[in-house]
Amino acid sequence: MTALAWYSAVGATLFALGLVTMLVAADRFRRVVALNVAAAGTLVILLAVAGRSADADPVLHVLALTGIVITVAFTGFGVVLARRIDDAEAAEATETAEAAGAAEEIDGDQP
Amino acid sequence: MTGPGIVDIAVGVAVLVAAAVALAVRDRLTSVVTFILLGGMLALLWTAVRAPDVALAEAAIGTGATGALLVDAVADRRSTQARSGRGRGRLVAWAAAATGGAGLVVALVAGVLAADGSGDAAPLTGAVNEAMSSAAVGHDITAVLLDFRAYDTLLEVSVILVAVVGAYALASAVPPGAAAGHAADSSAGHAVGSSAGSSAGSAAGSAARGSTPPAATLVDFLRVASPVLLLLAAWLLFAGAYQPGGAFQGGAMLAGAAILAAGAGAAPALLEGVAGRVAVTVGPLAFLAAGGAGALLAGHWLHMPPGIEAPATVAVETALAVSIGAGLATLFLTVRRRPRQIIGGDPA
Amino acid sequence: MSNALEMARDVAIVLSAAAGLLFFTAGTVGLLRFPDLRSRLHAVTKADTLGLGFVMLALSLASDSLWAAATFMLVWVLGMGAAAVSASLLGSGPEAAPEADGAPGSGTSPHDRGSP
Amino acid sequence: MVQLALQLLVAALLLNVLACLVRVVRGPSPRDRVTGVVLAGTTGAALLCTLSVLAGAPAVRSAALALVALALVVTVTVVTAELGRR
Repeated sequence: MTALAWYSAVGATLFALGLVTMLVAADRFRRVVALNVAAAGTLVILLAVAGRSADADPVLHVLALTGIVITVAFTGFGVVLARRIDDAEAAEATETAEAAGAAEEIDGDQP
Repeated sequence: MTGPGIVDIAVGVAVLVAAAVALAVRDRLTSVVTFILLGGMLALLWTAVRAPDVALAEAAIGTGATGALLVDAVADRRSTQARSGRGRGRLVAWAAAATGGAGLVVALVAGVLAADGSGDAAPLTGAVNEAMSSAAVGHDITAVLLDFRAYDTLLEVSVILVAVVGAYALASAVPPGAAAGHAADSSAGHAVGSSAGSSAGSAAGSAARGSTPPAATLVDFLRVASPVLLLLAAWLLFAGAYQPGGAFQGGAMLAGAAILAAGAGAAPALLEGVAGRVAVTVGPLAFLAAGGAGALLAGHWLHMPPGIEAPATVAVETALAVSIGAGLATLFLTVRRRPRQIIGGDPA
Repeated sequence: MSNALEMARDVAIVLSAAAGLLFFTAGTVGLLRFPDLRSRLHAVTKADTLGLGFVMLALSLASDSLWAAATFMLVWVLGMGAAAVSASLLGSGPEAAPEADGAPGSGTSPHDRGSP
Repeated sequence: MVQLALQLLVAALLLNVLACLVRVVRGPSPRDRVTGVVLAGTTGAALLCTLSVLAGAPAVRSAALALVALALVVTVTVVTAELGRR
């Protein structure tokens, strides 16, 4: 087993974990975190491929750098979007069920 | 290529465990904190695969901007429990997705190893080294970023710009019923700069409002540490010409310093009003200006103007760092729901 | 550098790294075993900062240039400052009061006197 | 000898960070969880510095500086977010 195979396996597992959770999870913040994990998985594969030769491939490093910055940009946007949707749902829930407490607020979209 | 060493195995296992924990726990804050720890481990992984530039960016962005964004979105909620679906259909979905994911892992690893074995995907190191003589900077990664693949970089800073504008537009229209008055800690501090006197003033302001003592320790620490942070940001920016570093890493350090200052009650005045708009857009604009000048003078679109390549590159990179720093900090402050205080607009 | 001197340097590096690892482990054990937030913060900040100092000492010995050693020392100084500020921020305020833990009888400060 | 010792140090410090995940998961209060970040900042800086010596990449020392300074950002964010909620 080479280092390339090991890191590809790590990266592919990260990517699959993140992708599966992002597609199946119900919670919006967890989906944002899962997308971040999947992005990290792609970067692991990319940089493992870049580091297989004696002197590492700078073009792939640049792609990884770009990927990191894009990831933080969509994380910020996704967090704002998730909060906005949660707030809208919470407002709807308090309208329909006045007595909803703080604990039930989260499941409030199915009264 | 030799087999994986102790460090490779340890880092890989740690990354996998942290990712599994971050995705498996129910509590949102736990998930986010574990993800921040995962970011630190990823920086180690990038070092282990000999990508110091990426490690630098991950350490600065992963713990600074991403961590602050995620933690802040979660921490001021009354309950941090994640919502969970129930029912048999969800179980079936999880099982199907897990099977698909396992297949994906096998296919990906097989694909990477097959591509490596076939020898078709030769590294581009040689091509870059050949072209380095025409570049204005001595570090290959900075040269690729600003010279050989300038389109990527231009579109990337544009993505940050779009994210900032989108987040601002989403956050500035407060939905009905939501708590509009986010009791921020810096109603006194936002209008002033980051000089020592104004920090003290804002600390006193938050002391008058809150029941707890102000973060006086934090203010004192920042008085000593912010010059160090800013110096480090400038060092990362300019050292990028000949060693790992550059606009992204420097910009991420700037964003971290700005977020810290905002936490201490003295959000940088640069991020407000017209100055904020200028700071967020100056990077793409400077890049476009230099690229346009290159098109006129050298005949190549996005080529640095001939004769003054080195100063133009430094200027563009400085502008990019300012833009990235301001963009990330503005994203964070938008998540805090104080758009009124950030870009100075008056969201109706 | 003579052979004996180099040997002595290697031994010093290994010893210092081992001491650093010991303190780091002590901090982690404290984080896991101590009963409330403030004792945990105490363990994390003090023991880990000392461990960081020892590791930085080992690395300064292992690296040849003076510039590298200066950077390691800067990391240590920044680490001390950041850990102290983090601990004082997290340890203050009503959220950090021992009663908030739900186990007021388990003791707060006397526990950490005899531990590393 | 030194190389092997430093490699073992990296593995052991990583184990430390993984162990602190136990506290992050068990909580109980939000601030207990954030204490894990404080530990990870210090330990992560030590790890990055060790790897920079092992891998011969001096630039990673700057990454350690960034990590140790910016670990404070998460703490500050959590504490001020709680202040805002009150």
